[in-house]
Amino acid sequence: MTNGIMNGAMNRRVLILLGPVAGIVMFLGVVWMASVFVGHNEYKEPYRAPAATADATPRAEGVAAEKAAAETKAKATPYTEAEYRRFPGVGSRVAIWSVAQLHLLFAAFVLAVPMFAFIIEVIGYKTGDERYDRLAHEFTNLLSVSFSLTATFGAFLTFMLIILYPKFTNYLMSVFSPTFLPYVLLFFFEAFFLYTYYYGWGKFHPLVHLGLGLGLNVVGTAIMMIANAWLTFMMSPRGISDTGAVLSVRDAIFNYTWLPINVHRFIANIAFGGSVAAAYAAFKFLQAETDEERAHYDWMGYIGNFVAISAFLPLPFAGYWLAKEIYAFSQTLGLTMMGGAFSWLFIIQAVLIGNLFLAANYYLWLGMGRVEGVQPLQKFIKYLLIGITLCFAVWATPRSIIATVSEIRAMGGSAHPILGYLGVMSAKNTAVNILILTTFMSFLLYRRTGKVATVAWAKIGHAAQLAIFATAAFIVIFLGVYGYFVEATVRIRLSVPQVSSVLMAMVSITAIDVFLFRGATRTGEVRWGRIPRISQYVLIFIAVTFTWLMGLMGYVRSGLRQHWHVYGVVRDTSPDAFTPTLGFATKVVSVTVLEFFLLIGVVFWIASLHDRPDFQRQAKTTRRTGAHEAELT
Amino acid sequence: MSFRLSGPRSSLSAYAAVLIAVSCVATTRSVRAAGAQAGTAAQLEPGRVIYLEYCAQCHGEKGDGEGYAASHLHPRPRNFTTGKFKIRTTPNGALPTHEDLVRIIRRGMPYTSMPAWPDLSDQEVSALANFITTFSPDFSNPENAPKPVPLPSAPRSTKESIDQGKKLYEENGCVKCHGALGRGDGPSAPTLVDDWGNPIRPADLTQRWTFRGGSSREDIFRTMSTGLNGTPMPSFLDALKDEQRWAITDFIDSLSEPSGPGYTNVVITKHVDDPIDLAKGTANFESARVARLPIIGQITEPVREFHPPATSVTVQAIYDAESIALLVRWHDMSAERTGKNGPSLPVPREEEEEGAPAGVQVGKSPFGEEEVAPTGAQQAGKDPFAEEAAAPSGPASEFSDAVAIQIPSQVPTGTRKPYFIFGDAQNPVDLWFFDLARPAPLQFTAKGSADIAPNDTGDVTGVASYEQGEWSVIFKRPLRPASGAPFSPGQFMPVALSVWDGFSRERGNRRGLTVWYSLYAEPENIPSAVGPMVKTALLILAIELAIIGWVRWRYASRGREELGGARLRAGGATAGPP
Amino acid sequence: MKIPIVLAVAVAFGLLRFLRVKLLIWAAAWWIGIYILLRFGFTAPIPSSVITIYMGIVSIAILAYVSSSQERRDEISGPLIRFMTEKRYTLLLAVAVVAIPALAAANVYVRMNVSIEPPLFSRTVHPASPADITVHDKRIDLDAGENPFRHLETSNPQEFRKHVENGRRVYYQNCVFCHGDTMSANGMFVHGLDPIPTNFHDTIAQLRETFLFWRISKGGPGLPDEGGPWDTAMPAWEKFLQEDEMWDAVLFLYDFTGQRPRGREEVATK
Amino acid sequence: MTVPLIARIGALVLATTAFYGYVGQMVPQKEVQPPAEVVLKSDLTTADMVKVGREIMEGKGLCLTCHTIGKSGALRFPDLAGVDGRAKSRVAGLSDVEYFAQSMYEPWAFIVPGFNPGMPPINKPPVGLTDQEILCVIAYLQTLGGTPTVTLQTKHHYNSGTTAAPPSQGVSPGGTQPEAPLKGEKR
Repeated sequence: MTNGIMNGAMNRRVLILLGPVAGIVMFLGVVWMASVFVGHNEYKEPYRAPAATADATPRAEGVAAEKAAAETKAKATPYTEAEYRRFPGVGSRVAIWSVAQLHLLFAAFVLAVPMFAFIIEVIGYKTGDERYDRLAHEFTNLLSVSFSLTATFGAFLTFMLIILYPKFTNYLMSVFSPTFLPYVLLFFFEAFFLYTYYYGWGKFHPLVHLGLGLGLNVVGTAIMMIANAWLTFMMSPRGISDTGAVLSVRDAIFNYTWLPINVHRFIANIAFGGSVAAAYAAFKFLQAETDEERAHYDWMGYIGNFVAISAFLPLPFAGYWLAKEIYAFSQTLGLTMMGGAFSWLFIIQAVLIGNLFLAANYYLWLGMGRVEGVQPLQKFIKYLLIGITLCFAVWATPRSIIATVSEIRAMGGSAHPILGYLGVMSAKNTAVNILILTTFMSFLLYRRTGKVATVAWAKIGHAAQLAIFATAAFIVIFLGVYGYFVEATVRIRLSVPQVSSVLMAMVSITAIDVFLFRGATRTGEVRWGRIPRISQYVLIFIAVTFTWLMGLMGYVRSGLRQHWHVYGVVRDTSPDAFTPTLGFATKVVSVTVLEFFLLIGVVFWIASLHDRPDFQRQAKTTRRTGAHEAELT
Repeated sequence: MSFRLSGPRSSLSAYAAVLIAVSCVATTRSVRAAGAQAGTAAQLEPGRVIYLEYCAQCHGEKGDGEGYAASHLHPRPRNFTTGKFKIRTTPNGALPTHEDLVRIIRRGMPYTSMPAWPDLSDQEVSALANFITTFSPDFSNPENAPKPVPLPSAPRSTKESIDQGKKLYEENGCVKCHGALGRGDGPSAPTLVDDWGNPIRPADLTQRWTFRGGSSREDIFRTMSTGLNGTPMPSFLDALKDEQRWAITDFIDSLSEPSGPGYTNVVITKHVDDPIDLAKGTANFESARVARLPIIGQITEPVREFHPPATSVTVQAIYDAESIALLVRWHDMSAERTGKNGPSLPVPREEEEEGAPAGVQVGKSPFGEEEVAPTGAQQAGKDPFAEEAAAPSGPASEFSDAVAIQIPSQVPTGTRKPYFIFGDAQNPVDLWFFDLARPAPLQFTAKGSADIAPNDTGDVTGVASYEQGEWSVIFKRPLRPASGAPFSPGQFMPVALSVWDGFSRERGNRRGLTVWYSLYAEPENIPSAVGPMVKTALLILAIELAIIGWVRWRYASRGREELGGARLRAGGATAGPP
Repeated sequence: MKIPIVLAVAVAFGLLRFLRVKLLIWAAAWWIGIYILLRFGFTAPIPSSVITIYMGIVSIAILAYVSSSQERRDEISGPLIRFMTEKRYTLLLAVAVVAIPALAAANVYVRMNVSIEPPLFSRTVHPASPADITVHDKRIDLDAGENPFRHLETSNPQEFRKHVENGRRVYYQNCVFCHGDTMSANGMFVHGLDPIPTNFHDTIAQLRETFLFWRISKGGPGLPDEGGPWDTAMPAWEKFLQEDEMWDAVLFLYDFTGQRPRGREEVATK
Repeated sequence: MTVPLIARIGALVLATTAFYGYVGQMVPQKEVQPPAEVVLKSDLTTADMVKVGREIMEGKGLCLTCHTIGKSGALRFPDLAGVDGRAKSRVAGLSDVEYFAQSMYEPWAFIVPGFNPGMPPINKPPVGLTDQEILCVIAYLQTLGGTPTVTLQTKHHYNSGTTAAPPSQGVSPGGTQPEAPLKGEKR
């Protein structure tokens, strides 16, 4: 019977029947999912919150009298300063958390974009290539709206702090009182530079304009460094007495983690800004209607992603430095981070970073499609992928494994004889170094698609490159294995030769490459825009992952303080003083990231209201490239 | 073994194969029997080396069963000089074949101190089997060359054969020793002694996994056919026909849980709506799951017990609004309801440490356990240890049976539990002790074996009954007593048990016990799986339909020829040069 | 590693390459192959939580590979689309549409009905020993100490054999019931012990004799706090044995298993 | 396009964040509460103090974050197993109680040879134990290798009100500045 229906001409009718059913079911499913999600997100009242006391209902005749009594009492009550106030619904912690995170994300974007806009403009000025100048201008296009959003969220955050944590905010302001006026002043300069830089595009002498860009960057970085002083002070206070009295504002600013946080944020901002700009380009690519547009935005996405990944590669090392300073400030804090409540957070981080590397490589592989004659290189993808997968797996191997009783019994103890070796620092350091090396190789492979080296020593050159790569990989792995046989103090130091061999390899291979492909014959042209559409979704994915990673790292940095406002000095006595579960934290981060992308969508939209980019008028001069739509995504 | 391989589906060819195999075994054996004894010292040397390395500590360097450990072992290690071997394929009283020896070395004897030796190579085991035969002069006599009895392959076990087996079991006197339900509690069971006068117990047929010769149907059939040399277990080779022996085998096979002992590590306590009523006895526990826990000997504190008669207990637990109740059951050859027992009573020290001298006189166990009660002819063994008042008159025992449940006095917070043998100084345990000669249980608090004090608040009540070789003891206590650890739903509480068998003169430290297991109070309401299942299925279905609908919507109308063809490649391929 | 399984999977992968199968089958086969390798290929099985992580990574990687070029994407999506749109597959499709949610529901059921397992406490296999212990009122330095009879091995082998033999007696009168005749934790009471006793073949070569002496004399009750679990049945033998007997037993353990104790100089000292 | 671009991108962003949120649910979930304020009764016996001291060391005192009890090999901080035996003779002129008190109130006053300074003063935040709590910790430390003798009434240099400097021997980097131990930890 079913056969009859299926095979008959009723197929269409069945489909029509199934459609509404599927629709209803899907709607119900979505409602259910949403309710589950919201239900799980319900803010958990911490146990120290005072239980509401339910008194007996006052008798009717007594109500008026009681009300009057309450009024007189209220009149007689002297004013006391509130220590904490509750934010309705989600509670103060989550409110502050998400507002601060949003402020931070926009600020990161606003700080990063001028940086590479400036650099790209410099390149454009030096090479005289118009394309770079236009690209820089388009990056800047995103700035003004983001800037005002950053300022709005900054004000929002300030008010929230004053409302919800009045006492603590007051304390922080008293400690840092000399820094606030310069901060506001710098904001003026920032606005000045930003608007002159943006609106003055093409209206000044290029060098003057570049000077404005430099000023914008310097002022922006200074703003960030001042704000960093406040928050690093909360984590690693200095320059105050045990009771919190200020001894030296200078020390309070130059505390243990201030400099590493500056550097870490500086690099991370570039990576983040690059990825968001790439996502913007991807969005425009997908919207594009002409080949010219596609070519342009493909190129823009590529540059943005290139900036992001290049900045991302040194980030782990900046992170090590920060962690080292945290340990130096307080062992307790360091151990809480790596061994205590937050140790599992780094497994989540491993998943994120593994995804980032994989996606970045994947984008490069897809990018080979831009060039004709790539088939010979396609076969390497498999091996690169295997390398990345293995490193990813090693990095995501938890140190303390979750297992059931029977599994542990089968394993013969809670430490697995093989996995136990993969969960420790030696293995993870090795994995991340190999990941970086592999990504670099992917990039190199991408670079040489469609090119054939013609220099006389081509063979030797290739062999040398391969040899350097193999040597670096060998050194990294050898030191990783060697780490198991030496004491911890020696082991920590091993990461330095590992990193330096990777860096050496990258530099020397690039150097060879430059000479190797000097005057190379091209077997296929690079056709910007001729890339599968799916690659643009990968760029968006990378941006989301970066954002989420920043959210997570923001959580660990501030969550580390646990029940302290200022670590070891000002104690958090609010009901929010507990450290929430990682599951709850990741939910908050997810929601914040969604909010950010909603808002950044608005930014993109506003940016698109602007006239069509200038290059439209000069399109005739550019080489016509492009691709038809790929239907499959 | 060839006959083990043939399954119930065996046909003529299998039969033939068995016959050939058996005859082969017989011929090779006879050849070897003649050859082995003539073997030179050099040929026997490898076996001797292995024997001294692995076997001599129990079986003795001279093969007389008097190694270092012998005094602690029960059943005693085989004395190879007598030429008596329990597990054979040869007639009762005859010597075993070489293969019999090899098999028993390889497989060991379950629930005794004879382990399996899976790691020795075939040559090593064979050499060992050859060497063992040098201890007894019987092997060198060619007339004794063993001739295996025919052991036909197994017919299919049916309900009829089991019923027939049950009848034969009752008719042929099995009941006398093994008991009506096969629990090893027959009327003559307490009087049994082996050929050396040591008391011996009939097998508990409901625990197939403890059979010394193996637990398969073929093993049972072989034991039925050839008997166990040196024990009261006779051979039924001549008395019963093959089919009849197979029928009894099927019956015995049906007595045990088919899946084996199924030891667990958690006792799940079910919530019951009706109040627990001790008068209802075991009927209270119908809904509760049965947890079987292995019993091991208390082999640490003096006086030690190396072979407790009970090999396992089963526990069921329930709780109602106010109380928790545990039902403990175990098999006991005979109920000792007179005399006295207690967790801290001094124990007669009648063995031990230095290893009993060889040639122990009949009537007194060299290692103290399995002492036959005064009903038998072994009065000699009784009095020297009785510092208590003499037992009541009649067929009374001096030591009563007893059982104890042990839980920590406080719910453990961290990972630290009290030491499993009656706790330790820092971490006391509560004992719910039931001397089965008394009507009700008592409570003790113990801080180690040497520090046990009565602490009876009257909280713990209980009833006990003995039926057909099985004790059923119920303990009941409030969930949240005035003193002692409370039970709460959803929590795990460590629990351990001890069982004393008065017949074996167990008391105080000499007992069988378990290590810590967990008692889990299952919450009253367990969420149903139906809701989540339906939700998941619907969600997946929705996603599926969405994908299929989308794919069809996109591709179905465009004609088949395009599918997977040019249309799909549209992406990059069509983007040619301008 | 379980060599046969690893080999079988490797052969299967080789076969895949040799047969030049379709990409869809190739991807599925690799996924399954890696799963089998992770799940069954190790002698000490990997916990399912870790397998989930690994398989997630493998899934992403395979997805990335099959979609990394237009040809591969077509090759993999073509059959799937045909399966979903062509009429001759409709019945199969209907079956799949019903079967997959049913499987998912069954999975939910199985997950909700996992057997209850008691909480597990992490176990330190060889907890660090204290610097010294007191046995029978005698202080024994575990860091610098040595087995008082070990030196006889070279100076007086006959006497040494006597001590080993005495250790053999001690072992078979006290330890064999749990640790077993072959010292591989196969004693007659092993089925009733949790955690199972130490297998002396495994790790004693990494340990010093004083460490074994500490474990024997102080047993489970003498474990340091991080050295759980506390269910261990190992008694503190100092209550029942003489010091010499314990040292002899240690000698015998090494002698029987053919291992050498770790020397003092090999232990990292601060 | 068949599905609006915005919807596609939205779905991608949603799916990605949901995936990471899901990963976050898969790891062990543990909520860390701030240490509860314990009110010590004034009539605690020494045995009770040992128990309390042990709890403090595991919990509020954060001692076991760095120190180990019964561990050898490469250590970051001194192991505490059998510490009482060493405490009695570690610094000449200090009893074990005084030595323990000094190492908690002024941890930089004496550094065990072979280790780096790194311990914060325990009577000050972030740990901030009270004098009574520190006595309990001392009681527990005494059980490691000795027998506890202190009571809540025990007086030592730091709670007796005397102001004379403790006999400080061995390494003393930083004198009395509170941030000295923090500095000293940098390596």
